[in-house]
Amino acid sequence: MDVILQILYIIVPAALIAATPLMLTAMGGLFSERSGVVNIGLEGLMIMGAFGGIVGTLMFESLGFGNASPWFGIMFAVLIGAVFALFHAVASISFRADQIVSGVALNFLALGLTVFLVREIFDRGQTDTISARIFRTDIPLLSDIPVIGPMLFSRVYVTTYVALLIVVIVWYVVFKTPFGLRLRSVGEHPMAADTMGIKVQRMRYIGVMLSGAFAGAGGSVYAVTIAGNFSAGTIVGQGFMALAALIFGKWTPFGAMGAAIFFGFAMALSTSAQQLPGLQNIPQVFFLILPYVLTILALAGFVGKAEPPKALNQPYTKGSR
Amino acid sequence: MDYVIEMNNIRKEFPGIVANDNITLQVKQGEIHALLGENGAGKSTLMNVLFGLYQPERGEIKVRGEKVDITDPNKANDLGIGMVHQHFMLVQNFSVTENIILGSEPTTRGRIDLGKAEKHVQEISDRYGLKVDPKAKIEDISVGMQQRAEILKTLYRGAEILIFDEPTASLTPQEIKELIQIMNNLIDEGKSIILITHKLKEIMQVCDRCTVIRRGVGVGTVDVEGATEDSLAEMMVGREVSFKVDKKPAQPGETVLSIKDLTVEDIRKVDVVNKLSLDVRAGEIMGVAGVDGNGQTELVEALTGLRHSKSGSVFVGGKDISHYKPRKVTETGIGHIPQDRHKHGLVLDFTIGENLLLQTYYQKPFTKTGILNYNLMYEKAEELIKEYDVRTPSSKTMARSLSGGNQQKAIIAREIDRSPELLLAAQPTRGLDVGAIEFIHSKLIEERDKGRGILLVSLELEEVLNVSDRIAVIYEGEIVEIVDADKTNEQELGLLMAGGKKEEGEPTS
Amino acid sequence: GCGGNDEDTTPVNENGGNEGADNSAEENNASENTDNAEDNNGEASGDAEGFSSKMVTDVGGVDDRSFNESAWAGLTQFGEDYPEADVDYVQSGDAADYLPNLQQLAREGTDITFAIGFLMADDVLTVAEQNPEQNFAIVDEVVTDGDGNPVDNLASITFAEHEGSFLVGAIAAMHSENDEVGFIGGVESPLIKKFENGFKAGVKHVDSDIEVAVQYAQDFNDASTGQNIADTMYSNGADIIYHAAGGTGNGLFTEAIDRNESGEEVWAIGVDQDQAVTEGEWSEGNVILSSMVKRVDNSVYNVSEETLNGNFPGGEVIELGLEDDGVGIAETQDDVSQEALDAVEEYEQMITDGEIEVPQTDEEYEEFLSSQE
Amino acid sequence: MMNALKGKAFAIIVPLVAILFGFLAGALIMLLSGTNPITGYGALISGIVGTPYDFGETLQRMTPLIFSGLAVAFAFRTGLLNIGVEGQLIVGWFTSVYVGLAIEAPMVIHLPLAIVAGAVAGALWGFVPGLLKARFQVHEVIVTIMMNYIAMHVTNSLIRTYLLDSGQRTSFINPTASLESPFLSELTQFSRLHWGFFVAAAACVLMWFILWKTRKGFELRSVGYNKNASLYAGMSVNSNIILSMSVSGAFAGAGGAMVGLGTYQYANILPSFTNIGFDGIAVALLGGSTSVGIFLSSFLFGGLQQGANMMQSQAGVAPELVEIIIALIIFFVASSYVIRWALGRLQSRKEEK
Ligand SMILES: Nc1ncnc2c1ncn2[C@@H]1O[C@H](COP(=O)(O)OP(=O)(O)OP(=O)(O)O)[C@@H](O)[C@H]1O
Ligand SMILES: Nc1ncnc2c1ncn2[C@@H]1O[C@H](COP(=O)(O)OP(=O)(O)OP(=O)(O)O)[C@@H](O)[C@H]1O
Ligand SMILES: [Mg+2]
Ligand SMILES: [Mg+2]
Repeated sequence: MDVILQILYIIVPAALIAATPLMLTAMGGLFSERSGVVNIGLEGLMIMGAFGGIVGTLMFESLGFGNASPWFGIMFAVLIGAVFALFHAVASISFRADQIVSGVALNFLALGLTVFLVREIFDRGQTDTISARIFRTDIPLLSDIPVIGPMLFSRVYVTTYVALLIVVIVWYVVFKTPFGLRLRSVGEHPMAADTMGIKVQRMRYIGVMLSGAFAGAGGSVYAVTIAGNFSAGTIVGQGFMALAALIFGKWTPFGAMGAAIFFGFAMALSTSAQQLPGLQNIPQVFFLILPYVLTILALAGFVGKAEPPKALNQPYTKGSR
Repeated sequence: MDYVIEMNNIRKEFPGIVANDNITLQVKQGEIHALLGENGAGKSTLMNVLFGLYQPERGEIKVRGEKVDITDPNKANDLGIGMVHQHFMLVQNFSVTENIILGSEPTTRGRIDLGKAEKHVQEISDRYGLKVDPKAKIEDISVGMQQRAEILKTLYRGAEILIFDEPTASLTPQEIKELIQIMNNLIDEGKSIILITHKLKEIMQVCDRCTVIRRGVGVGTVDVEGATEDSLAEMMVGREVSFKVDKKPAQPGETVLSIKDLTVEDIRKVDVVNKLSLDVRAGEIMGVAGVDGNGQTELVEALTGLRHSKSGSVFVGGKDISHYKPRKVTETGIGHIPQDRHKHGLVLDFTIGENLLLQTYYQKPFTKTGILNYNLMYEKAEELIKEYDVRTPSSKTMARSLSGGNQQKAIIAREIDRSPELLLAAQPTRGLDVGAIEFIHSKLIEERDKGRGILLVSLELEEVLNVSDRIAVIYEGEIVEIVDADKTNEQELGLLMAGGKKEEGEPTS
Repeated sequence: GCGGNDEDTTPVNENGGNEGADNSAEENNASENTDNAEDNNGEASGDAEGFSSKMVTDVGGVDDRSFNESAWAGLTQFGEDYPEADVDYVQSGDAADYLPNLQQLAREGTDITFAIGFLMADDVLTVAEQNPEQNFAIVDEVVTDGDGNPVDNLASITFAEHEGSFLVGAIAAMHSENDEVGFIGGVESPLIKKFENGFKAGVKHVDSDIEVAVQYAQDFNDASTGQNIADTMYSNGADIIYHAAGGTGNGLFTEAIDRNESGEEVWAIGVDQDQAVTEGEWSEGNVILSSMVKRVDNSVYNVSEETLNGNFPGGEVIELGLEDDGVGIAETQDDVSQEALDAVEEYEQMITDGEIEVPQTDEEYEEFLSSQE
Repeated sequence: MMNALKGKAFAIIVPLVAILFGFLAGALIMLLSGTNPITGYGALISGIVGTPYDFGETLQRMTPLIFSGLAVAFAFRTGLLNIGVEGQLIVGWFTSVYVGLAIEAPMVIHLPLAIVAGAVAGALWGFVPGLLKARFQVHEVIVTIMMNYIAMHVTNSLIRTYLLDSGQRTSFINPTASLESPFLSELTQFSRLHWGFFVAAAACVLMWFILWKTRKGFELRSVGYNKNASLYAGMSVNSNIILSMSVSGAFAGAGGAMVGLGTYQYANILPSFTNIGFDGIAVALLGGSTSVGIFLSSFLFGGLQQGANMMQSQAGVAPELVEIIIALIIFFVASSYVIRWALGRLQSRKEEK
């Protein structure tokens, strides 16, 4: 029993840590896809975010912001992400580009551009390491609760809780406010929205830019909490995992959150389990593929069909049917 | 006389086509003004201009005598113009209320106040007699209720001038009757209505004046009082149109389709076809009349293998086909004109040629050892195009770019040409203009006379009455009565369709 | 630092785009002649005029804070000491670039081309065989021709990473309070195995009761997994973790910093370079106890110089160990106890003298353990 | 018809204009970062076609890109987004090399067998997401992403445990399974150009043939456009989905075989993805999912990647710039609507005069 608890005390916080960037990014994907724009460019947006997060943090550090620097860095990344997402928005909304193509291009562009800029700024392939960081903390009072305290509230990053809070806010905004209703209507039936006086293109721009902002947050949180610096290898695949979480979660905030935590849990389990007595003789490859196999099994077993927004991947032209 | 709406010399072009050319439309306060024209004449376009969805290239619009520039639907809303579109503009997975309030949501502290909105919707709906369930999801309600939700959308925004673009095309007779009542209520409340419809009878019944357009050009405006259906039709088409379908009496032969105790579930696992039995004989047209939602769709889908039947049997040519897959069904000699031509009937991004062979491409001589001979395919397609008068630039034109009527003709060409013993026609003329309808009806009768059995499922009583030889009335998934077409009338059918009980507004859902 | 794209240190080929083509045409003629690599070696003889020494980097680039950077530092130094010599590098975008990049340098007529990283083993052999009149050297791998014979115009430079790792292992063992330490590897391979086995041997040599947790991330670029592994190891009681995992190691530092910030005392040990200079800083110090450095720079410098002087070690395998200062403990050792430093000195001597045979492979490690008892 | 003609001409002009814009944007970036674009592009071009060697390498790089592009396009035609080409390519690479190593046979048998083995392995890797999509409606995007990771870890582990020779790789395949061509190699000054290039060209023809000449191709395209109508027309939507993913995977797997049997002659432990599969998405979409388009766009991709090295060494342009240019070209091609519109405007203005 104790052993199991001990394991959970390691795995649960690790799962939450790994899930945080995915969760945030998936929220971004949600805004974009709910407005009817496929966003396979989440990976690129996360790359921009990670870049912005580190560069921003370094910049604020040098301006003397001290330990607040990473927070400003994240905000900087949010901005960068939103601005960068404009590429996707202009191409796929105004220029009616195929949204998948445009997203793929975004990924290429982000990687090329960030590394290019890093070279220009730092004269090398990676940035300096940030020294002001966001650290793990014990949440006062809550961490003293037996069993769940050590599991959920000790040695966690505040960013995780911010992210969880954001999920709730996103849910509220998307399902309870006029903005959310309009956003969803644009993703389901843009023509109907248009006849109701809703500016379809503008809503989609907002959706895509929000996706950039959130993916920027996701990437930067990863960078400032875990990686500590930025290079071409900082974000590899997390954006795709976030996209998977969004679909896995059936395009709902809590669903995506659950899926992200599920991924995080599976990954934490796969790395931690190898340190457990009795499991050391199992070939490592089984642990390495565990998260991915679990996901597939979960999808095939009990999640099944996911209904995307109806107008997803369809450029809107006034008057077309 | 002051007009609420004046559209003067409107011109609207689309790439390669002039949809509206110098059209003038003047609507008086408090009237129901009909807008009439063939498919593609430019009616919807003109109304979309009025509603701010399109910007005209030329011409001016006056609302209540004042020149206005309607740049977007919001502007139209502000001017009190509301539009019920030809294709419903409803978000399927939103509730009725959510659809209605979209764009002008009542809020309390930033949050949508759904409770308040629902109450408001209920109020308006009570006031005009538009029965809806404000909490229901659009995807769960009948077409009639969707229509009413559409109207509520405009009223919620305080529209004074309402545009109805073919509102009756997919309504049942009962629903149409209700809609007409609603329109009269609206007029009594001092509103003005522009009504687009292909059904001349409706125009005669409710409209005050009628403006006719032909191929984008205004033909003129007449008072309905002095006009007849024939005169309107002639004005619209430019030639005389016959409405009465010419047909000799049927000479029925052997039974080609025999349905026995068929039970079918819908997606919600409710039995919507209930131990239904029906025979169709060669050389007759069996009409199926019924209010939408009484199992017609599921019946046809079960017959064609698109849906599993739960129990019972379907015999065609002595074989029980109730568990056949679609391919096997068609090979048994069944043609199927599907109800939804865009969903089932056509691959819109295929050429018209490819679509014309969608059921036979795999057979010889088109396919030999897995290789498909496209040349042969297009040769065959050209033949069909000629024979069935499908108006298309070429057989390699995308199906998407054809007009609805021509798309439908292509489907009919394909299905009839396979020479099936049995033809299942589900609402074959929905939304088509009189010319196209005339053509399709005559084709169906021609096939009957060649000795084929035809099952015609339609929501339009007039069609069922005119084309069928016998009529089976379906109610709650059962055939409640089979009557001879020439021995019945709309009143009797209407009663039967309501289950023999007194008429009710809403079919139970 | 040693800025990669710095204009001064990166002489751009001034003759423009055609040079490559001209050269290769000449070379093709030349290659019809018999093998004259030996003559070529003699030719430079001290005068650096016209001498060129260049390298092809791995995907990390010349600023990877690891062996590529180190190699480039050596080459830059060489360029400074012999200003007439032409030094340059080409960076590989991915594994598919190795061969073309090596080819390109060869066709430019480079006197000695360094292939940095064992991943280029096959490609450098191919190019060396195609260009017998030029010299090549590969770092981190022993390359022989198909029959296992040495190639005359190809030198292999390897390092005794196991020896250096042994020393940091000993330090870790002496510093561990919990008698438990850890090792995080990148992608498992014979090379990284040398780090692991050397480290474990060092630990066990000091105290065979100390546990060593070992885990490979199977990724050189996954800081998240690195952090997770470190987290688990520290939580399970390890208090010092050594890594040979590239970017994945960043996660180790993150975790170590974090734990120190929250009052726990844990340590990390860096690799390849003196990582404490760039990483590991926290509010009250640095979590990096020390690092196991690999002097790729020295080796590149030396081989360049030897080639310049006509002594290219063609066909030789140069294994740089403790004794050649090829590997060792980083300068940053402020937090290492004097006792441990003394012991390290002693072990260094014993290894140099052959008294301790540091294991490289798993089998050797097993043997080593049994011989300890 | 006038419009049809215009359509054909536009189909060629539009991508060209897009590419031009991409390069112009690249030139701008070079200027901003202080490099002469003419020098930069001069180096790029000489890096692609400057010498037979460069040209050979460009074609060599094209080879697997063609396959991954075909793989993406094939699935795309059936309405599926196969992000798993990367994984399918990896298993194809591994399997073909395994067959190349483990079997002794004359070349006429061995080489085709090894290629087919790679294709089959890729097909299997595509079959799984296809099956899950058809059977459980699981979104193929997620499954293929997951399958990529599984492919990499499993093949790495298999190599590490059973096939490791030196360093990170298996031993070299038997010459009877090799696509290596001393002839082509010598022709191009020892580039790694191998017979696989012609296999790739043949694969382009094969895809075209399947899609546009066979019954199955008709069905696959039909399912891609409209599942309901295909069902109505008696096609089996599910089996077509599975088939499409499998064929797509087979193309990818064969691409892996080209890498394993042609370029490297071995398989190695991959420290990260090869990116050939992901590039395939761009290649396919840039090529409009047509065979000819894919062939041309993979030349562009392969060329840019090859030329990037020369740009770096001769003009001092960071290799990342090439990535940026590629991205911009994709953007412009994707946004061809605007280009089309602008060209249309230009043309009609001319006609008015
Ligand atoms: N979005 C569009 N783009 C291009 N052309 C269009 C568009 N919408 C309509 N058209 C053209 O305008 C003409 C008029 O179309 P419209 O929809 O107004 O016809 P309609 O009179 O409403 O027909 P129906 O009776 O079938 O509703 C069509 O023939 C078509 O050629
Ligand atoms: N978005 C569009 N883009 C281009 N052409 C269009 C568009 N929409 C309609 N058309 C054109 O409109 C013409 C008629 O279309 P329309 O849909 O009005 O026909 P219809 O008979 O009214 O069909 P339906 O019954 O479905 O309304 C066709 O020739 C078609 O080319
Ligand atoms: Mg119409
Ligand atoms: Mg219309």
